Amino acid sequence: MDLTYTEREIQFRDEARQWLEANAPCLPMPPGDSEEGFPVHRAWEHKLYDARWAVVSWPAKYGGRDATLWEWLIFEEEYYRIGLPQRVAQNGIFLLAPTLFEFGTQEQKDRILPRMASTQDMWCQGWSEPNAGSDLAGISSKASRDDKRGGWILNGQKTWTTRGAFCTHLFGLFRSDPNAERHKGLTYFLVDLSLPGITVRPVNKFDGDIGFAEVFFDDVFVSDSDVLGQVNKGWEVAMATTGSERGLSLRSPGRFIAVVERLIALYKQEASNSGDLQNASDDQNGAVQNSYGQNIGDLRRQVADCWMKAQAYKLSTDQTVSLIAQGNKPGPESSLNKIFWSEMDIFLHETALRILGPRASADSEWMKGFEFSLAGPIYAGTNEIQRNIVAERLLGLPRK
Amino acid sequence: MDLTYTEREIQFRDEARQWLEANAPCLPMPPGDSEEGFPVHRAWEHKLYDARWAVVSWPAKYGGRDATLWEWLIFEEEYYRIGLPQRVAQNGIFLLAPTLFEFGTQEQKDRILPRMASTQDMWCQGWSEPNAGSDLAGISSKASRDDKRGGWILNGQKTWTTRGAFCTHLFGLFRSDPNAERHKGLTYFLVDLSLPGITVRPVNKFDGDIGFAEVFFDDVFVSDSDVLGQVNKGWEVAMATTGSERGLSLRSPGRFIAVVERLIALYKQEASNSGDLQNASDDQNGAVQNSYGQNIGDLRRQVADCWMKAQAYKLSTDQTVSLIAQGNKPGPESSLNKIFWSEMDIFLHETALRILGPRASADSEWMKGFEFSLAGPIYAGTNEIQRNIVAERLLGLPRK
Amino acid sequence: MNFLLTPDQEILRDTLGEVLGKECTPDKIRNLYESSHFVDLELWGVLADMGLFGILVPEKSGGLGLGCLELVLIMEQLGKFAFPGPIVEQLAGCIGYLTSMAETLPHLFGEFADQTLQNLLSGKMLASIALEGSQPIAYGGSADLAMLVESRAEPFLIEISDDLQLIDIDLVDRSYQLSQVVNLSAADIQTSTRATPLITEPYCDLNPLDIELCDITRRITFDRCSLCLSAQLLGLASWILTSTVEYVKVRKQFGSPVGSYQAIKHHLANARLAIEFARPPLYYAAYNLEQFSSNLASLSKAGDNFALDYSAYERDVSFAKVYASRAAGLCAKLALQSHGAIGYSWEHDLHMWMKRVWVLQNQWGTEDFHLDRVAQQVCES
Amino acid sequence: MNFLLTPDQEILRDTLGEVLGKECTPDKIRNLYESSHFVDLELWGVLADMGLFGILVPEKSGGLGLGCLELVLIMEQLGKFAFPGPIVEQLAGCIGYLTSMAETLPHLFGEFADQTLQNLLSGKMLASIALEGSQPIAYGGSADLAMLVESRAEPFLIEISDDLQLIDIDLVDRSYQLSQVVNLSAADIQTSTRATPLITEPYCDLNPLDIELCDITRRITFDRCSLCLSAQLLGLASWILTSTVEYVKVRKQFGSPVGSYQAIKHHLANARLAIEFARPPLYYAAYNLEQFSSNLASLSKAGDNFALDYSAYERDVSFAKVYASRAAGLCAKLALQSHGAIGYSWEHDLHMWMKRVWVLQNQWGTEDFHLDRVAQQVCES
Repeated sequence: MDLTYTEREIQFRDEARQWLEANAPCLPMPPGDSEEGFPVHRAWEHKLYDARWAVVSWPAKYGGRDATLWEWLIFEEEYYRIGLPQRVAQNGIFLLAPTLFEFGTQEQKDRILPRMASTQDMWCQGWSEPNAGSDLAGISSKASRDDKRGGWILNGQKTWTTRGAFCTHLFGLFRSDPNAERHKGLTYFLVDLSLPGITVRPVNKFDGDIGFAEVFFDDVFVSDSDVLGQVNKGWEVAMATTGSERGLSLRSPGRFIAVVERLIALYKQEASNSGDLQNASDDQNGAVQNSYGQNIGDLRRQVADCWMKAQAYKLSTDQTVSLIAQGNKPGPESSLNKIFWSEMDIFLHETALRILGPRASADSEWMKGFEFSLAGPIYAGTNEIQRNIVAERLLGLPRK
Repeated sequence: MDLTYTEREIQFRDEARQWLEANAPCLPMPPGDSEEGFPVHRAWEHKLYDARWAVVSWPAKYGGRDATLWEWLIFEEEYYRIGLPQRVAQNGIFLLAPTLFEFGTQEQKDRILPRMASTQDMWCQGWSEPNAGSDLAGISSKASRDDKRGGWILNGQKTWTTRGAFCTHLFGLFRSDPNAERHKGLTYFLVDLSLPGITVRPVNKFDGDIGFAEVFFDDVFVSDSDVLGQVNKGWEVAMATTGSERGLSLRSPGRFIAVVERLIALYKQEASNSGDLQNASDDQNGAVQNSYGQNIGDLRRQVADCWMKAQAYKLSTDQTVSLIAQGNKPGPESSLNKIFWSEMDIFLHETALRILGPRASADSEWMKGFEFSLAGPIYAGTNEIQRNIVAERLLGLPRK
Repeated sequence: MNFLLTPDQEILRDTLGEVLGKECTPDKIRNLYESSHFVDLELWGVLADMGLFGILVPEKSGGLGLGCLELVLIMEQLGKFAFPGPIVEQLAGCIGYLTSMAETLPHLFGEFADQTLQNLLSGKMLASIALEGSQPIAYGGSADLAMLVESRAEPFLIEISDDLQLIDIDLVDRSYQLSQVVNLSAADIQTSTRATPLITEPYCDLNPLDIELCDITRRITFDRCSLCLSAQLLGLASWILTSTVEYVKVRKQFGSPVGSYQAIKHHLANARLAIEFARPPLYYAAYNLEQFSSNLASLSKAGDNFALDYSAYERDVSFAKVYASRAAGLCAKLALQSHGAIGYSWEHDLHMWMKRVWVLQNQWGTEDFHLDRVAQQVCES
Repeated sequence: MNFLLTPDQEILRDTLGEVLGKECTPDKIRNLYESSHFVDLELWGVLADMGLFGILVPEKSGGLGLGCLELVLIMEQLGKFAFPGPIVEQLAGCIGYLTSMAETLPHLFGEFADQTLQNLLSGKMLASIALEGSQPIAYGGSADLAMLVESRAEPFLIEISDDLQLIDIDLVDRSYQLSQVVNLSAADIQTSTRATPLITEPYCDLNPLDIELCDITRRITFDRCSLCLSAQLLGLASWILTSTVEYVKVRKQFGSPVGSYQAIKHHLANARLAIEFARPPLYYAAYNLEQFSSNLASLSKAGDNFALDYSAYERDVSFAKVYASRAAGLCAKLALQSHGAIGYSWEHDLHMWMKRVWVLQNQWGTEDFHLDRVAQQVCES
């Protein structure tokens, strides 16, 4: 065990911090899931690319810096520390890219990765279908072989495609062997959304922003060069991707540490306001009330809990990264991670709303964050499914 | 709605309170689940009987006062208010008796009830078996017909029989039709534990007291007059009993209200001790610490939660009793009750232990209460089963 | 003792439920979400036609002559259908306050107050109420009138007109309106020409008993409104649970209805548990508050220390709000989880009910405010 | 950065685990439950033979020369097997304190202290420690010696003999001993002939830096012991979870293993979650505490404000204790529920592990004490 950063890592952090502080856009940015916000985010992420901060862990030839996982974590910490939002390119750079690196042909990598890193192509994920949510193996969208043209004809419907209304490309699973069942006979396709036969219908999230799309495929032709991995082995390829989604890459600790820092600042501000304003109204137990008649001090332990959660998540991630750095692959342990961060995220925002008191009902950044957090236990495999995975694969309990 | 007590009820309360205060035994009594404690409790409950307080809601001819359900609740409130413990006769008077009143012959009632009320006979419950816990229909103890002698031969084993080591009689289910499955073909028997062929093995609870027994039946003859209800209809008869167990009778609100009163007193005492002793050590947030360095004031809201839980349980019971008084029968709603009181009981004791700080580890009354409370979500149908019942029978969700 | 509703109370509740089931459809709420309005005047008229605005008003004054328990019953129904507009503020707030004043302090209740009461009863005027001038007013921007009933001060009626600058706070629930008065201080309001006192004598001239009674009438008004919020929250919770149960019966994953999985079963069993144990405290508090407030005039004559007694009623009101607020919050969370992605979409109705919960949880006292009122009574008295 | 254990650390941990698996069987704990003893001297000897009492002691002084992280690793194993006796107090408390004093304040560390250290290292003497004279001493009634290290006072070594009246507190865990000194006040102890100072100069003659160093050495001792408790709690938790998993795989109800039902699966998944997220904070705090304490001598020379810096280490120790305590408490509760009635019986081993959890949760600072230390750092600094 060695919990110190190297000189190189410290330098990397300094460089990242300086660049980000000098170049960050006006904050808060408009929501990345909205028609007016998406291009703003895309432009900002393009700026990141220009300075080689977009995909630090990628090889230099694709626009990265060959950064280690530790450096990536450091970058994420610095990125979120100054209040920057989640990346609109994340489904491409964090979900598709690792899969491409593992399963893609050289031609695919060369063609796709640089355009992805530079935000020229924006990728969305085509997993869910109306009857395949947590039960991903229930996919019924079809890919039929077209030998003449050397490719496949896609038909069917994808849904809950995050930012699908604004993206240019989609990666997803289609049933290529109609006789195979469940996990078998699926193929992983890379699809340009401007192809003939594709209809994208924007779907609003409950906060009103166009967060999703339904994507309809009506005899869409894709060539063999857009198959990722082997035909009929899409499940295995996809699992590598959902592994990264559930594990490390979507939710670096830096994001939650930044939320907790803001939360602590909010608490301190409220507590000191109460102290200033209401010295006279201290009740007999010495409790300090804020101007809404709540004993703000009673939230002290809950704020400490928030700090501990974020810290525990960071330390657990450090442990995981150490294992990966040694060559281990993330396994079903990533389900523990998914449960932890998603429930922590809700807890952090609930705590903030409690501190805000009656102002919590406003459509504030904290409320938006709370609404967003509620999706955490649902997407990328519901937490009910994740707990099944923990019980069955980590603890060895019998399947029903 | 009318939330006032009648003159008669107020008088009844006064009378009960005066008698109890004048006649209560030394408190705390030794545990009723121990060899030395059981006779002490039995003697006390006999004294209750002599003054006609043992079974207030029964008809006068069996030793009761024909009290209404409201009066019974009032009696329970007064009983627990002064710190008296749960009744060692409870499985007889609260579980078997209601079933006898509903299904027993006149001869059975006349023979059994007065001796039960007077503690001459002490009844225990023979439901569980080694392979039939929450799955009560898995019972395999057998009853074989003996036409010659006009009765049945019992064989098998019962387990987790509360206070079985000290009781004189057992009521329980045996499989009388070997070809019937699950809920069918069971018969409800009333068994004198001194009959030849019965072996009672005491089983210690984890607190060291002999709380349970295993009861072995080896060709035990019982006569037809000891069958309660119809042959092969034992399940229906038993369900009436477990209905009362889960519902109202075992857990009157008075018991929890008394616990909360003691809890609030404990909190106030600790808070005022801290205030007296440690005025100087108040930290900058105005928090009051007790002598163990804990901010005792931070438990204020939790104590309020305890009070609310007990109060909610009381009010919910009042609602249920009103329905019963109108002629309704308790239904699957009693599962809600079971979940609520059992989880409340744990919460109350956990709160007390938190207030006690390091002293919580002592084998105190609060710790004993905590240990006892942990059994609540297990017995009389685990809370997992109860939640299934709520989901399936109250909400109408599909069985798997 | 009898904790059951009377047949009349059940009929009142069920009749309203039937009317709302037909009239107050989710589309009506969705319309408000997608427009700049916050009040649906047709729906408002439906309630007025049923005479429900007069629920607390004696029959002799043109009302239904019912009490706080009936009020709570109808609020539960209104909550269930996410009924929009300042119904709590108009019925329990303004009309409730004026009715209490008329009963408790008839000698201070003059013609102007009576005229105001009549205007509000008809439902033709929309009114809101604030107990602190510095706080935002529910539906202030949609109301014609607002009452300002501050502690230890004259109660005022304020006409809301264009030159009174009200700014709406952007809320997560777009069918609910909270308006902040920006161009006037509380003191200004009281000296404004738009503001008329609701009592016939200056506050500074009142005798100590009348001051006490004014104060307690104000506290009762707060608590009555809090109970209405609790009732609405329980109504919302029960709609949410019912519609979730329907969904999980139908939605299949892994070959079985989602609702056949034990995890979902237990989520929804917990939701039901929270609702069932929140309702008795609500009815209990409403029943007792009615007893207290209707006896207030005679109590005050008998010289009882009613202000001290009242803190136990406050505690019970707060208890009801805490439990209703928690039950509704829990139902919202578990319902969303049980719905999966569909509940997260704008097109599905669930979010409108959830957001109403998130707003009502913080109106008329947050959960923590009420929890602290309970804690103070339980731990310190 | 590397958060992984070294191969040596893993070997140390696993070797001890194998030994304990053979030697420290549940029957040994059950024997203590059913006797009037609290220490199994044979087991005690096993640890001594492995040289583990010297884990914190430099090799040149006859120890293993390891640090706090290794200490925590062996404590986790000892916890897993519910190892009885004052191991924390002897290893981390007395020996740890003396070793720190020898390193940090060598000029105050005389022959008597050194002799004491040697006696304790061999394991032939059983020792406990108290940081406040008024508090009960773990295993005081079974120990030969006790150290009293009060704040701003001389540290003492006390011989425990018959005329020192110690009364055992009845604990829920009958294999654990807490003894209260009843016939002497703290002041009496210090003037008693049985008590010998552990430093070579009177406390009142020390210079300010030495006083600071004495104080921080005491704080480090407290925190090292707290970490040992956290480690034991995690060890207990993992034994409890493992044995529960084995049980629910086998036990059938309604025709299927209990462990195949989703409710039980989710209970045990939650238990695993709590354990997994409690372990990194423990190792992190132990690693950092070792860094701090081993640098203390040089820090103090450099004139750093080490006492101020130290509060962040305290916070991390408390964080580890809160998480370990919660994880163990949760595992105990869910394990009992998953076992059903069998777990509630004396004959089954589970209760001994549960009760050890309930005692250790409150030793070396309750959960609330530690939570407040975190809160103070997080919310007030």
